[in-house]
Amino acid sequence: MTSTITAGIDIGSSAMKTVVVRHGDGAARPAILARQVERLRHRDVKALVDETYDHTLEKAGVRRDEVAYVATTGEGELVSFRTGHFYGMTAHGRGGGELVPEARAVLDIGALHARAMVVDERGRVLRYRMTSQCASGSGQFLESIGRYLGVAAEEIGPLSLEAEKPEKVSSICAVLAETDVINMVSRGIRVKDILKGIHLSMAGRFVKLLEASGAEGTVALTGGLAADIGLAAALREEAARSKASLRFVSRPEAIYAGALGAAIWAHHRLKKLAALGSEAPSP
Amino acid sequence: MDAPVVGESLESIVARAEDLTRDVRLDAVRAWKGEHPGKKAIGYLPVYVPREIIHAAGMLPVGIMGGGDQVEIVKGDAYFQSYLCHLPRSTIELGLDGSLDVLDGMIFPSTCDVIRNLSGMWQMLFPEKYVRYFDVPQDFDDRVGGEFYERELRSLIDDLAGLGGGEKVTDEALRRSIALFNENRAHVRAIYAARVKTPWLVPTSEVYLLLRAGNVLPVEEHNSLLGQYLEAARASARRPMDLARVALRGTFCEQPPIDLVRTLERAGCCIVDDDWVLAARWPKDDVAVDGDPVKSLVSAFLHRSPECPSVYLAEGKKGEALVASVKACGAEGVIFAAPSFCDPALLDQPMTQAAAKAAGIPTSAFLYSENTGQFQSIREQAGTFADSIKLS
Amino acid sequence: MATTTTTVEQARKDRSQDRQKAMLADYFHKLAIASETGGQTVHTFVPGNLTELIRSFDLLPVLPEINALQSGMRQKSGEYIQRAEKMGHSEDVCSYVKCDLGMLAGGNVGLTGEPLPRPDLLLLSYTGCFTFMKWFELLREETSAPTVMLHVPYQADGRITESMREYVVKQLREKVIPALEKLSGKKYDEDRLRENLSRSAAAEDDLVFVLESAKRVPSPIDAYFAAVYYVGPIFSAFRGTEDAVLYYQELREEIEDRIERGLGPMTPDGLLPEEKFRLVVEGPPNWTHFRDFWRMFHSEGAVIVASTYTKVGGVYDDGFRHDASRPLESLADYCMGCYTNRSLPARVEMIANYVRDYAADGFIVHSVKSCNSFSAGQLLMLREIERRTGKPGGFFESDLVDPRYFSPANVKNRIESYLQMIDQKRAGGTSR
Amino acid sequence: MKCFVGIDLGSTTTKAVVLDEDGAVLGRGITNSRSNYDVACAVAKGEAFTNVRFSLCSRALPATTSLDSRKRADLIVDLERHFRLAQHRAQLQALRETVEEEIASIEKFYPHAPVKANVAQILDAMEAAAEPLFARGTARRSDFFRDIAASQYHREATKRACPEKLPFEALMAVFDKSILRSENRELALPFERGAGWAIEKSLEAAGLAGAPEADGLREVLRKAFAVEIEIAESVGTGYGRARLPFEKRQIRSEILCHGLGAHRMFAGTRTVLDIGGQDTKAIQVDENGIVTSFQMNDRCAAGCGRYLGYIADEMNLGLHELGPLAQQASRPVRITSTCTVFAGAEIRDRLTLGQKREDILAGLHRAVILRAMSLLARSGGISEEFTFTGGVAKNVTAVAVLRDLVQRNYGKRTLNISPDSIYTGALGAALFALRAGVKAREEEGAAA
Repeated sequence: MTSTITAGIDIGSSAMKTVVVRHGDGAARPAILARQVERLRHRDVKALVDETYDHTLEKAGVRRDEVAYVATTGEGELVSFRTGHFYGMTAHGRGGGELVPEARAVLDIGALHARAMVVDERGRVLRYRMTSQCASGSGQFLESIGRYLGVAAEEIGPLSLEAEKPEKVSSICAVLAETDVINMVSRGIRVKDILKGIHLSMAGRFVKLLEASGAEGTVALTGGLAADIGLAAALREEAARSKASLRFVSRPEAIYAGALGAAIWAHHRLKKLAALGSEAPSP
Repeated sequence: MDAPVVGESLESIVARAEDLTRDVRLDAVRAWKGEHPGKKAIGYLPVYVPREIIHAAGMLPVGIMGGGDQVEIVKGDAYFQSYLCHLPRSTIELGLDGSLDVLDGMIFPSTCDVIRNLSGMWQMLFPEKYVRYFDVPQDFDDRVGGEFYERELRSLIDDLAGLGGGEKVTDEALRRSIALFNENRAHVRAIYAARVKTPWLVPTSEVYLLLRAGNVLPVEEHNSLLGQYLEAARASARRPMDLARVALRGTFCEQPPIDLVRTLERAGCCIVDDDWVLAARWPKDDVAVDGDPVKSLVSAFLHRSPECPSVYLAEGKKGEALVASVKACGAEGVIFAAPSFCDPALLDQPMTQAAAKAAGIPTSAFLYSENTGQFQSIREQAGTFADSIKLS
Repeated sequence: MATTTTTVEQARKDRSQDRQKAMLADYFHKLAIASETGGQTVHTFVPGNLTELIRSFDLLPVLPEINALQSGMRQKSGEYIQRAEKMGHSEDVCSYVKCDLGMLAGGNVGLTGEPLPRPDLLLLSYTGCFTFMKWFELLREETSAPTVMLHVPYQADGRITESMREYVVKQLREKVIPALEKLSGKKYDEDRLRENLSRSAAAEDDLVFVLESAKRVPSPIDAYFAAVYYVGPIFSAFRGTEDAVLYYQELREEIEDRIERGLGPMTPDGLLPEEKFRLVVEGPPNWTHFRDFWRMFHSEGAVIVASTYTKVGGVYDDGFRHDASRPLESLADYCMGCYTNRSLPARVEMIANYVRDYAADGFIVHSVKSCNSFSAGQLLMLREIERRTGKPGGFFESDLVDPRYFSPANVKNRIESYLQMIDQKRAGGTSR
Repeated sequence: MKCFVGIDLGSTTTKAVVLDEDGAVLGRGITNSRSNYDVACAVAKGEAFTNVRFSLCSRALPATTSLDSRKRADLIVDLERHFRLAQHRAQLQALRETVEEEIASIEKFYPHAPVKANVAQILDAMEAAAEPLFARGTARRSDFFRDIAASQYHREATKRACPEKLPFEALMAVFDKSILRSENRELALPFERGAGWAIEKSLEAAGLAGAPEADGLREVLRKAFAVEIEIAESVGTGYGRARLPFEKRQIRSEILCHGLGAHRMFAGTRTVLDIGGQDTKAIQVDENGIVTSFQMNDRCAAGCGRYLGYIADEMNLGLHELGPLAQQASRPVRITSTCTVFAGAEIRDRLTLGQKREDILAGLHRAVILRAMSLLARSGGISEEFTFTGGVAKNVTAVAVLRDLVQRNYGKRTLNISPDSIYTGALGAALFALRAGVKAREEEGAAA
């Protein structure tokens, strides 16, 4: 049986994710052969892209020339060898739908933006809402606060779960919010309560986004913060508080959703192009 | 049949339109005054301004729509808090740096609280200039709002005559002017019709520039520019493209930067209907040239103005007009692009959006300001919107 | 000693306050049971409200602005606004509107805990603020209540022209009155209107006395924070009623008594011991942190001696009174005379005069994000007034009822700096 | 000796200035702010007193005739850099100890990665890099241990990291977790390992170790370090002033302090611009340094000093390096958004559009100054003379843009910038402290 291999590369503002996918023909679900995430944090992205791509192919046991289509999303321009590009929400909607088939809504929580999408059964975006231009309550904000509090990214979730009296951050501007947090510490508020407070105010915004976009039922979490169990808990609390019928599901692959979605749309495009009699420009 | 003889090349026409759009320092107006010694030029802000009357007074009506993305705000921000829209700060900037000195007066129509207050600021900052806050009625009854509006128009006529360099507007002169602006609106309607039928021949970004050019051009010249453009565009060899057809709303006052319009096109959206440069596009059809011309203008305003967030909707539901025009132009979706902090546009949005939703029309929304320089997230949103329409 | 005066003071003060409380409680109850008692309500706005006319048809005025600000004081607005934003409203727009719509969506429960009635008529008296128009368009979509527009022209050149007056009166005659007749099933009775108007004038006289008492040094009242309560009845549903007349008589007596005993203003923390600063304030207060905001001033001994916010529901200290002899004309003039319907030069003039007439040490512009009608141009006003009066102006930003836009630390920092500046200026010499 | 202390607790740095009884500046100290305000306060004060010691040293030296002025200056420079080196090593040691306590909590997330071994090597590398860092005439990227350590560590971590086997974020997590705690530790730097050691080293460096006058010098220097310093009065200001361990009467608004401080530095000052970490202030003062009007940025901190901090961080540059780099711009880009948190995204966005780093930087600097210009206009414009204070006043590009815009909008103006401009607020506070002290003494006098 013939199969097609595509790659998806999602370059966000704080990390790049790469997946290599095999698509069987017919109904068979696409299979992830290998995946890799790398934090950018001041590293030379262009170099990192090549290094990581090759490393991922190696893990997948695939040669560059076996990949039929390299699809990018996010800052795709940084990938010199890309075949085509898909817009962020198009990719995340598809990826989220793939990871959580019963989901009709996707919440992508990236470093700078959160996007709430309502998708159809094919993971096509029907409606969406994006956070506004001020970045407080963004993943970036949480990351730098974590750094400020001397808490490693991995610890944020577990710590937040232990909170007893969460302290909410009122400030709208992320910079001032940071100062609020510093003040809290100096007032002796415990780190876990601060983190939970930030999680809650973020979750509040996100639930608002989801409701505004008309999302209902199962919501697939995607993006870098999907794995943050503290945020997930806060989302459930906030959803309950505003009586929203939302169920949040986060898969371990959630952070790859954008890359995965791109890789899957890539397969879709390949079939289209084949039908048109033309073929994809070889990567 | 033979291709029509094209006067100027499409490129040069569009290039000229872009220059005129970017002419925020009003060089074109200075040139016009040079050629017409002693004549006066009157600036006006969006939306409902009777350009016919200014023209009939022998003056040049000049559309002032802020400084776009070209004016660096140094003093303007000193007059406006960060939570106010951008158009007034760039307008003040241009006023303070002398760019608007060429204007002999400014008309501030009652579009919103910000433009209303701007008229008072202008009175304080430029005491030597003619400043007119032009109240338009929110009562659309000929005997009530109509009579008030007629008195407003006639007092404007007197003001202009009093300015010197202007002539007391005669009915004859006003009829001539009305005819010229009827022609202008006819050209615009023709271009929009062509856009609906063959969008690829008349790209959104070009039409936008052509309309903006009218802000600083005498109507006679603008008419011929529009005529030439449509002819040249029709004759062009542009090939059809697979784009999502969308209608754009929210741009009735603070205008989007041209790069934003191009971003939307690049992201796969073809804008077949919009509400920008509205001052040049109301009333929706010809103003009667027979009878009392002032009364004709009155009834045209009362009954034939396009719906826009700054006029009260006397009856019917908000958004019906939107749905109707979406159907008329065959748009597949609506993008609500409101200027940040624009109360009228943003407060209208939930109503019009609901109407669209009820009619099964997909919608998308984002904020911009006239000097937006970062299009990344707008591109993402517009692109996703286009994708979702095309993949359906 | 001080404590006893304070308690005595409390006792005296409470009379007018209790009356106002009772008036409100009674009225909101009336509204709550309106549907059963067959009472009909007319929703309208504070600036340019036509209470005398509405009441002459035995209809009940409802003022969404008042509900919004009370939601703010009751710490409910945050939740309401969030709800409205979920319904698709932008973070950028007026928080009064969002607060009201959010409240409506959440069962429309008013300050007494009883539900407010849905509107039988939306009287869109559109004075000094375009957002009012949007507000009722939105309410109309929500409630599909009949709507009547009263377009009030703007005093762009600082005066009311005959054309403007004619336009408003004509709308009253041909649009508003017929709508009220239709709703109430009663004929328009001009004599009843005249009676209401003369009661208004009486109350207005006493209100002006109270506000102008702040010209005394030290001032017996706070003409902003406390005066917000003083103007309550006359700004809301009570203008032209007997209750209002009595309330203002009583209030006037209390103030006269304070003057006699040389007492300063009352604050939530008791009698103000010493008047250190006299200030004029432009702009509405913040409602979500109203008391903290007040405390930031009175804890430093700062007294507000005049304010423009207490003129949004009508300017009376320039001599205007509702006039029974020309009922509709004086209603028209009232509508067009409200503070936010005046041009910026006129507003500058007014504040500069306050600074002079009330012997103020300076003035403060409290600029709220929500209200463009107030805020657009305030920075130019600030400079113009500084230039004219030579007194320092302070500029603080927050919002009406959106708690997210009031950062106490921030505002306190500015107020402190501002007062320390005035203080240092007065102490001038001490620095070398 | 009696002295008067002013402390300016800002959102990014904390500054201290020490005055003697005649109001002469004895010493200045600065440190990066941290969540523990008392520590920040103590460190800044400590730095200032160290600085006092060095000035006492140089005052004391002339007593020994054998050294000419240049030699004396060199000796003080050597003394100071050796002392800094000793300090730096102590801080590295503190970091090492903290890492040992924290590393387990990170390692457990990366069971198969040799985190501990590599972190140890990284720290060794940093240790090795310490001496050259403080060699004569080397320019340091920052004066703060946190910044120096962060960039060294990041460089080493990037070298060592490789996908799967040794995740980059694992190494960084260890640093993030340890640096702040180590900063807040009491530094164990006894005289013998600190000042004492520095004195010996500087004598060696000056080739005087064995010389006959060595003992005399030792004596003088050790005495200077031993002088008893008594704080007669202190005043606090700055963002965190409310949290300073002071009573209300000892606290002044930063507006007043910057006004007075600027007046002290340049008596002709009438307009002051201060660009601080999270707020920008435009202040008008009279001939006595009394504030007559002021404006501060609204509740959004866009375009404040912190903005440049984020940008430096984003581009992995030192704050000091931004200005010079931007100076090389050929065609500055126009930047409209000054939202700090989005700055990073905007930079990446523009870099991918192929715009040059220096051109973007120039645009960012211009955006910051433009916001300041509007505040200045709000506060009543720019009068003769004009003084620019705060950390950003050290940035050559910011200053150049400011000069240009001032010239074009207000005409010819004298622009004052003190090399110590960052201490303006603290200086103002110290002057208030001095006044309070004087007043107190007068009252005592009156009482007696």
